[in-house]
Amino acid sequence: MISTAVKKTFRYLSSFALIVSLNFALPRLMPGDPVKNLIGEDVYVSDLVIEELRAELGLNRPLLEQFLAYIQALLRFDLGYSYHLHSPVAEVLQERIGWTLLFVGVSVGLGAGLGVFLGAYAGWKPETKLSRGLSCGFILLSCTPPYFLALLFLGIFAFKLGLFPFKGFYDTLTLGSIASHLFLPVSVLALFSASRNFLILRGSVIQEKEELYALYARAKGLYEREILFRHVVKNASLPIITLLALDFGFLFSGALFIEIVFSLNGMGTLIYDAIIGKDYPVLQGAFLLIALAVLIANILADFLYAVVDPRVRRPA
Amino acid sequence: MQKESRAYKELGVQRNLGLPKESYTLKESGLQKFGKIFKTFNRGGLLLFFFFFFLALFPSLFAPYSPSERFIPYEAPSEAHLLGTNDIGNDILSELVYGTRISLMVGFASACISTVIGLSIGLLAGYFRGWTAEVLMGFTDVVLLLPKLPLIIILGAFLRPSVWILILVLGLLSWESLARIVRAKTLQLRESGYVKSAQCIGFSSFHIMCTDIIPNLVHVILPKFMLATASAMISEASLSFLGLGDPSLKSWGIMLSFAFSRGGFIRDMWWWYLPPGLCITFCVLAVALLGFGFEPKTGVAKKEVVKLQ
Amino acid sequence: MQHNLKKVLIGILILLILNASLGAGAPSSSGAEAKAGIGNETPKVQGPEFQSKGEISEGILAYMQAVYLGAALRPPDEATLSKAASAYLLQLEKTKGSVLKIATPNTVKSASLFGDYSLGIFAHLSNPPLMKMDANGKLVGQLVDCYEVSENNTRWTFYLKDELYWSDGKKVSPKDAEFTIRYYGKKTPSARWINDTLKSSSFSEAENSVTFKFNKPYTRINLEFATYNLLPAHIWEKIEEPQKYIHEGSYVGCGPYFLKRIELKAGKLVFERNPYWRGPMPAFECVEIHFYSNLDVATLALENGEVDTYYKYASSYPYPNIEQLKKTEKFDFLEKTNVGLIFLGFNLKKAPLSDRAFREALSYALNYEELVALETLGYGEVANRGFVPPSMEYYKETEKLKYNPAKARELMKKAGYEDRNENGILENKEGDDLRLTLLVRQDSARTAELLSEYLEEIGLEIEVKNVDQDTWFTLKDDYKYDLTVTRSTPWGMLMHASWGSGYFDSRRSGKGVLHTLEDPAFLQLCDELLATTDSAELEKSAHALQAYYAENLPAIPLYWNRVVTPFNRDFEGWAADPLYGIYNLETFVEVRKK
Amino acid sequence: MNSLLDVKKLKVGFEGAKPVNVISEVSFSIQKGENLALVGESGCGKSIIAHAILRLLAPEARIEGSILFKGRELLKLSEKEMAKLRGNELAIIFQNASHALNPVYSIGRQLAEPLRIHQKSGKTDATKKVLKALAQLGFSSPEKYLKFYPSWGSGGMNQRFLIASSTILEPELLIADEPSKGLDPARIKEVERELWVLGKEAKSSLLLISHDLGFVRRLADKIAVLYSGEIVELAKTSVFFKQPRHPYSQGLLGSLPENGFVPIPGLAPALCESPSGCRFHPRCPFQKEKCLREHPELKAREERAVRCFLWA
Amino acid sequence: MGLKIEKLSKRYGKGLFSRETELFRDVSFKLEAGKTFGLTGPSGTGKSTLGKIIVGLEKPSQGDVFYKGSSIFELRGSEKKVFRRKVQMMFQDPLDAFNPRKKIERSLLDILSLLKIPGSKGPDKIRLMLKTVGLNEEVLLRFPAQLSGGQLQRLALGRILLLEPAFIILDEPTSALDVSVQAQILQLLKKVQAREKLGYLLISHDEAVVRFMADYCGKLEHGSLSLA
Repeated sequence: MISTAVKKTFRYLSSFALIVSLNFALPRLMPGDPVKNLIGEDVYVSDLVIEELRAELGLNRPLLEQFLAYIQALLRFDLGYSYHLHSPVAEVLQERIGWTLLFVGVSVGLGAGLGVFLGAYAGWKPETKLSRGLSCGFILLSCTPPYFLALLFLGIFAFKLGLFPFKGFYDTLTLGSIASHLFLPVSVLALFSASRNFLILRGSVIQEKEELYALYARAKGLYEREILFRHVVKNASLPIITLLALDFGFLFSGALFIEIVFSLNGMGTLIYDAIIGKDYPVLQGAFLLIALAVLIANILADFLYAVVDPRVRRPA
Repeated sequence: MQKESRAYKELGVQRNLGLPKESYTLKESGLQKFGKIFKTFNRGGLLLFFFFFFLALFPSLFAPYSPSERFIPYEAPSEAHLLGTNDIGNDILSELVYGTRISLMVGFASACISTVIGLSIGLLAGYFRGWTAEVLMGFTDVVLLLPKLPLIIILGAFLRPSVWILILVLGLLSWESLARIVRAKTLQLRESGYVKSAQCIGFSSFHIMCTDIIPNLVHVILPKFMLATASAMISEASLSFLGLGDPSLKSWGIMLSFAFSRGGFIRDMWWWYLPPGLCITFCVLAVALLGFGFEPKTGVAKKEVVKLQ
Repeated sequence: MQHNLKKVLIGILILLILNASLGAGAPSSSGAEAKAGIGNETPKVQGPEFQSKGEISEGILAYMQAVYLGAALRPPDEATLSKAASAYLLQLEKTKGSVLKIATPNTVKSASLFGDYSLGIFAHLSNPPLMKMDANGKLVGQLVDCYEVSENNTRWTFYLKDELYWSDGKKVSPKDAEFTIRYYGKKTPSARWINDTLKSSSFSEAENSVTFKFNKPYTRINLEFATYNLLPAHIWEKIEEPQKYIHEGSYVGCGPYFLKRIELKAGKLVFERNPYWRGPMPAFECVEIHFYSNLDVATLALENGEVDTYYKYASSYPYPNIEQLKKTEKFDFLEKTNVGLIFLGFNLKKAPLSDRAFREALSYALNYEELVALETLGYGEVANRGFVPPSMEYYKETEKLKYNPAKARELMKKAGYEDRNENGILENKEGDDLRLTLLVRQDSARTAELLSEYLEEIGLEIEVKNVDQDTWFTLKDDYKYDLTVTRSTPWGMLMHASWGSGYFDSRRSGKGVLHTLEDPAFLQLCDELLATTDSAELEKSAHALQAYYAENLPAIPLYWNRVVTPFNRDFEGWAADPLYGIYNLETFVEVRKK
Repeated sequence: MNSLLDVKKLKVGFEGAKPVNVISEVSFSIQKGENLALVGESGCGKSIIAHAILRLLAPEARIEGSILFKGRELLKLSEKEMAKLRGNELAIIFQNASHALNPVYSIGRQLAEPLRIHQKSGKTDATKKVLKALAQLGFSSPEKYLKFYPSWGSGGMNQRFLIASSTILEPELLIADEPSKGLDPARIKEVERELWVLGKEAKSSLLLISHDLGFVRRLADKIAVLYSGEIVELAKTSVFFKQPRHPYSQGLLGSLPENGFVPIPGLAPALCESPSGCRFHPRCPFQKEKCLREHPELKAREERAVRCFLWA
Repeated sequence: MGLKIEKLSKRYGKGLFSRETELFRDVSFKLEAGKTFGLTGPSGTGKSTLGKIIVGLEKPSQGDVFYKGSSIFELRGSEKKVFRRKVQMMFQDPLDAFNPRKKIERSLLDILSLLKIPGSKGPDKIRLMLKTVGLNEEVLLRFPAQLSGGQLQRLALGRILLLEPAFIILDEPTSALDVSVQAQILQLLKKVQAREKLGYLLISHDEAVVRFMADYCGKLEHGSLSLA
C-alpha cells in the first residue's frame, strides 16, 4: 500500500516535472524569435530596443540560469508576463479559467450522466433497435471533429432557427442570459463527453453482465433492471472515473474549438489567440494550467477510486 | 484467466464441448446477439473502409478531374461537377477523392509510429520486470498524464506546418495507452503456463515474445491501432481548422478549413463543407468499427488500462 | 411619470440657458475659424436650432453637473426656455436606448486600453488621435484645427480645437496632447522613437497649442499623430504602467462617445454618448462593438440582423460572403479602394530575381484578371505597375499590368532564360534549371497555388513553401526565398517615406518588410521624400517613386482590392477613410436610422 | 407424491452455430429434507441442470421437460414469479465465491439484499439477521464483517459469506454447485460441516453438484451419476458406494485414491458428440455388441436405477 | 547423480517501503533418478515457487541447487542450456500450458527446431512420443482449446519428454483434472518414470496422490520443510 502510494506520488511529481521542463523548453527550442513577436507588425523598432527587450525578458542569459529563474518564478505563482495581453499570465489565466471550468464542468457532468445512463441501457439490451440506434449515433458523434459539429449546431440552432444567441457567455449577467448563451456550447461538449462515456460504459456493461455476481444477483431474486442498476452499473462505471480524469485534457481541447466557434472568452480562445499571436508566456501558462488540472483530476480520481472501489483500499 | 468465461465455466461445458474455441456453443450464443450488431457494424465498417481504401489507392479511377484543374468557381452541383466547384474552381469531388490518400496516410502513419513505440515499451516493460520496467512504465504514466491535444496544438503552433511533422507529433504522443494495455496483457501472459513452459524448455526471450506473446496480443493491438488512426485523423482535421495544417497537401481537414475560410459555410454551399466533414466522420467511423471488431470480447484489458495501477 | 419628466426637463433647460450666458462669447468665434490647409469641414448641421451649439453645450454641461455631481437646481423659469435646447433634449430623449452594433473579428484580448492592439483602434471613437486621414487619403486634423512645421522640419506646432471636453466634464487642454505624446514615447516600445528623438515639448493654454521639437528633421509627424489616442492627462498621469492598467471601464474620453465598459465575457465593448461632446449630437445612445472569434459566425450574426455593420481593420468584409448578404436585402455596401494590397515580392539580392529583365518578363506571366476574379470575386481591379493604389495621395497613373504568357516567354528568352535542354523548364544563364522557391504564409496558400500554376505555365519550376508567420519572418530576413506573397497594410504603405517605400528600403528592418532594394536611385527618392513637408515637392517625389516602381518592378501588386463594408439599410450617413475604413468619427457623428 | 423438487425428462440444448443437446432426459426428484448429489466429470452437464432448475441459463438455451417445485411447474412461471422464488425458496451457492460476490458492495449489504428483496425488511432488522447468519457460520465477531468487502478476504471466507447469503432466507431447496472445487482440504471440511449443519437445522433440502466423491459420500442421501448428459445410475449413497452397478460408476470409484487410482480407459466424450448406442460403450470393459447399437434405458430396481444392459 | 537442493530460502518484497515476507527458509532435499519426491503442504507456502526456483524460473534469496555437483546458478552458456533441458516442469492447468494461437503441431515442431533435430526425423520423434503418452495423431491438428484436460496434460508430458529430461517438477499435475482423468495421468507418469528413469518432484496438496506416487516425501509448512 505505502509503496504504491509512494510510487504514485513519485510518478505524479515526475509528470509535473516533465511538464514544467517541457513548458520551459518548448518556446526556446522552436523557431522564431519571441522578442520580435512582442512588437507589432509594420512597426519600425531599432535593434537596440529589441536587445533591451530581450534583456528584460532574460532571453540572453544562459539556459540553466533561465531555467532556475523560471522555476523560482513558478514557485511564486509567477507564470511570466504576456506582452500581448499586458498582464501577468497568472492573472489572465485566473480570470479566464473560471468560466471555462463552469462550461466544461457542466458539460462533463451532463455528459457523464447521459453517457452512463444510455450506455448502461445499450450494454444491457444491445440488441434492441433503440440501443442500436444509440450506439450508431454515439459512434458517429465520436468520429466527428468537434468544431465541425459546433459549427453545424450553430448554423442550425442559432442561425436557421434563431433559438440561441451566437456568442459570448452572457449578454447581461443574469442566469437566463447565461443559460441561453451556454446552451449550445454545453450541448455540443456534453454530447462529445457523453459519446466517449457511452462507448466505454456500453462495452463495460456488456462485459460486466457476464460476471458471476450478476448471475448471482439474478439467483438472489433481483429483476433485470435491479441487476443492472444495483449491481452492474456501479462496477461498470468505475472505469469512467479514471477516464474522466484522463479526458480532462481532451475536454479542455474540445472546449477550445467550441469556444472559438461560440466566441466564448475562456481558456480556449485564450490559447487560440496565443497560438495566432505567438504569445509564448500565455501558451506556456495555459498548458501548465491544463496539465496541472489533468494531474489534479487524476489524483482526485485515484482518491475517488480508492473510496469507491474496495479492491483498492484493501486494509493491510 | 479469461474473464468472460467465468460465468460459463461454472456450467462446466466450455472445455469439453470439443468445438473450436471460437464456436463454443454457450459462449458464442451468449455473444451472438451483441455480436450481431457488431457484425452489421463491421460489415458496414469493412465496406466503408475498403471504399476509402480504394479511393486512396486509385484516386484517378474515381475522380472525374485532376484536383488542380480549374473551372468556374463557386459552382453549385451539376452534372459536370457532382459536388460543384470551390473558390478557385477546383472540382470538389476530385479534390475529395485525392484527399483520401493524405487523410488516410496521416492516420495510418501516425498510428504505426505510436503502435511500434507502444508495443515495444509495453512488451519490454511487461516481460522484463525490475528497474527497467519501472522506469519505462513510470515514463509511460508520465506521458499518460500529459494533456495530449493541447500539447499537440501547442507543438503544432511552434513547428512549421508540415504533414510529416504532424504525423510524427501525433505518433509520438499517442502510444502510452497501448503501452499500458500491452504491458498489462504481457504481465498476464508471462505468467501463463505456456510462456513458463517455453522458458523452461529454453526458448530465447525474443522467440517467446515473437511467437508466444505478440500473437496473443494482436486482438489488443489492432483495435488500438485503429482507434489511434481514427483519432489522428480527427486531430489532423482539428489542427487544420486552427490554421496549423499543411495547406500544400490537401487533406480533408485542409479542404474543410478552406471551405470555412473561403466562404463555403456562409454561402451555404453544403456540397463544399459537408462532404469533407462527412468523409472524415465516416472514414474514422469505418476505421473505428474495424477496431471494435478486433476488440477482445473480454474487455479485461480495457479495464486494466483505465485503472491506474 | 410623463408629467414629471417634462417638468424636470423644462426646469433643467431653463437652468441651462441661464448658465449658457457665462461663456457665450468665446465658442462661436473659434468654431468657425477653420484654418486654411487643414481640411477639417465644419460639422454638418442638422437643423437651425443647432447653430448656436456652443450655448447648448454649455447648458448641457451645467445640466450634467447638476445631474451627476448633485449641484443644486434652481427653480425653472419657462420664459428663458430656448427652442434649440428643447429640441436637443428631445433628441436626447428620443434616441434613448438606441444602440448601434458593430460586429468585428478584431477581438479585444485584454481590457488594457493602452496595450491591446484592437482596443487601441476602437478607442479612436472615445480618444481620437490628433490627426486623421480624410476620405481622399489626405492627412487632416481631427482634434487639431491646424499645425505648423518649421523650415527644417524639426519643430511641429499643433493648434487644438476648442470645445473639446472630456467625458468627466474637464476641458481638453494642450497639456493633454503634450502629455499623450510624451506618454506614448515613454510607455510603448513601438513609440520609443518619440522618447529618443523628442528634444523638447511645450504647450500654450492661451493659444491652445502644443509644440514638439525633435533632434532631427521629421516630415511624417502628422501621419504618426494619426495613431496616438489622446489621453486625459489628469487620469493617466497617475498610471505608471499603462499597458498593465487593466480596467473594464469606464474610461474618460473626448470623442462623441466614451468607452463605458469592456465586457470580454459577453464579447463586446460598450461606448456611451459623451455628455460633453459639443459637435453634432450622435444619433445613438450607445455604440457596441461585438467580437466574433469566428468570421463565419460574425457573418451569420450580421445576416440575422444581430448587428448593424461589420468592421475589420484594414480588411474588407469577406468577398465570398457578400453575395449571401445581398440576398437578405437588408444591407447596403460601402466600397473603398484599399490602400494596402497583396503583392508578389522578389528577393532582389539573388539571381534571377535581381535581374530586372527577368522580373519584367515575369510580370507578363500572371493572369491578373483571373486573380481579381478569384481572389476578390470582382471587388478589385488589375493593378498598375506603379504599385501604389489610387486611393493614396499623389497617386500617379502608370501602365496597367498585363497578362501575356507568350510575351513573358519571349521576354525570358530575350533576357537569356531559355529552355535549351527542352525539359519544359527554363534554364538560367549558367544552364541550370530555374527552380524558384515561393515562400508563403498559410493565409496566402490559395494565391500561391494560382501563382505557381501561372509561373509553371511559362516554364519555371516553383516550389511552394508554406510556413507559419514566424518562419516566414526568419526566412525572409535571411533572404532564403526567390518569391514571396505578402500583403501591405494601409499603415505599412504610409510608413517610412510612404508610398510603400518602407517595404523595400534595404536600410530598414521590421517584421513585415522585405528590405531588398538597395538601388541608390530608390534610396535617393526615399530620402527626398523624407526631407520635405512641402506638398508640391512631395507630389513630385511621389510621382518619381511610382515611376521607379513601374520601371523596375521591385514587386508586383497582384491586384488592388476594394474594402467592402456592409451596413444595415435602415441606417444612413456612413463615411470611410482609407486608413481606418468606416471606423472614424465622421461616421459615428453622422450615422443615423433612416 | 410430496417431492420438493421433481425433475422429469429434462432436456437442455443450446442454439449456436451448431445446435447441441447437452442434457437428455434427466429425471430425478428430491424429497423434503433429502440431499441429492449429482456427480460426474467436468463437462457432463451437472451445472447446466442446476442452472436450468433456477432458470439462469442464457436465453439461447432450449429447455424441455418439466421441473416441478412444490408442485409448481417452474418452466412455465413468468420471469417475475421466478424472481420471487429465486433466493427465497430456491437458492444456489456458486462454486467461485469470490466472483459471485459483488466486489464493490460490502458483505453486510450483500447479505442483507435477499432480506430486502423478499421480506422488505428494514435496515436494522436486516442487519440483525445478517449478524445472526454470520455468527452461525462461525464468524466470531460478525459486526466486523458488515463493512467488509469480498476482495479483502480469502476464498474460503468468501465461500462462507456466499453460503450465508444464499441461506439467510432458509430456502427449502439449496443447490450447491461444486462448493468444494478449488479449495484446500481444510476448507472443504469447513464447507462440508456448514452444509451438513444447514441440512440438519434449517431442514433445507440440498441438491449437491460435485465431482468430489468423498465429499458427496459424507453429505448426500442419494447419488445420481451423470455421464455425457444423462443419468447412468441413481442410488442411495450407502448402497452406491458399497456396490456401484454401472460400469462407469465402478470405474469412477476405482479411480479414487483409496481404490488405488485405477483409471477408466479412454476419454470422456464431448457433450456435443455423444457416441451412439450406450454412451459409455467405448470405454466400457464389459461392452457387448448390443451396447454399440442400442441406447439403454434407465431401469429402476431395488431403490436404485441403472442405465446398463448388464443390469437387466 | 541427482539434484541436490541446499538451504534454499525465498523472501518477497524487497521494496523500499514494503515489508519483506519470508516464504520459506533453509529448504534442503535431494532428487534422485527414477524416484519421486513428494512435496505437500497447505496452499500459499511456496511449493510452486520452490519448483520454479529449481527449474530456474525464479531466483532464490539464499541457498543453492547442485546438479552433478555444480551449482546451477553458476552455469553459463551451453552448459546452462543443457542443464535447463534436463530439468523440466509440468504445470497445473493443462489448457494454460499451450499457446492458444498455435496448433499442437506447431508447438511441438518449435521444440524440435530448438533442439536442432532435422526435419526428416521430426515426425518420427513426435509419433513415438504420442504413442508413449497414449494419444492419437489427430490431436496434432487441433488447437489447445479443442482438446480435453486429460489430452493436454498428456501432451504437456510428451512435450517435456521430447527434451529428454532427467528430472521433472510436477506442479499439481492433476488437481485441475477429474478423478478418472487424474488416475490416468498418475498411471502414465509412473509408467514413463519407470521407462525413462526420471526423477520426479511431485508438488501436490492432495496427500493421497503423494502417498500413491512418492518414494519419499516432505511437508512444507510454516516456511520450513519437514521430511517424512
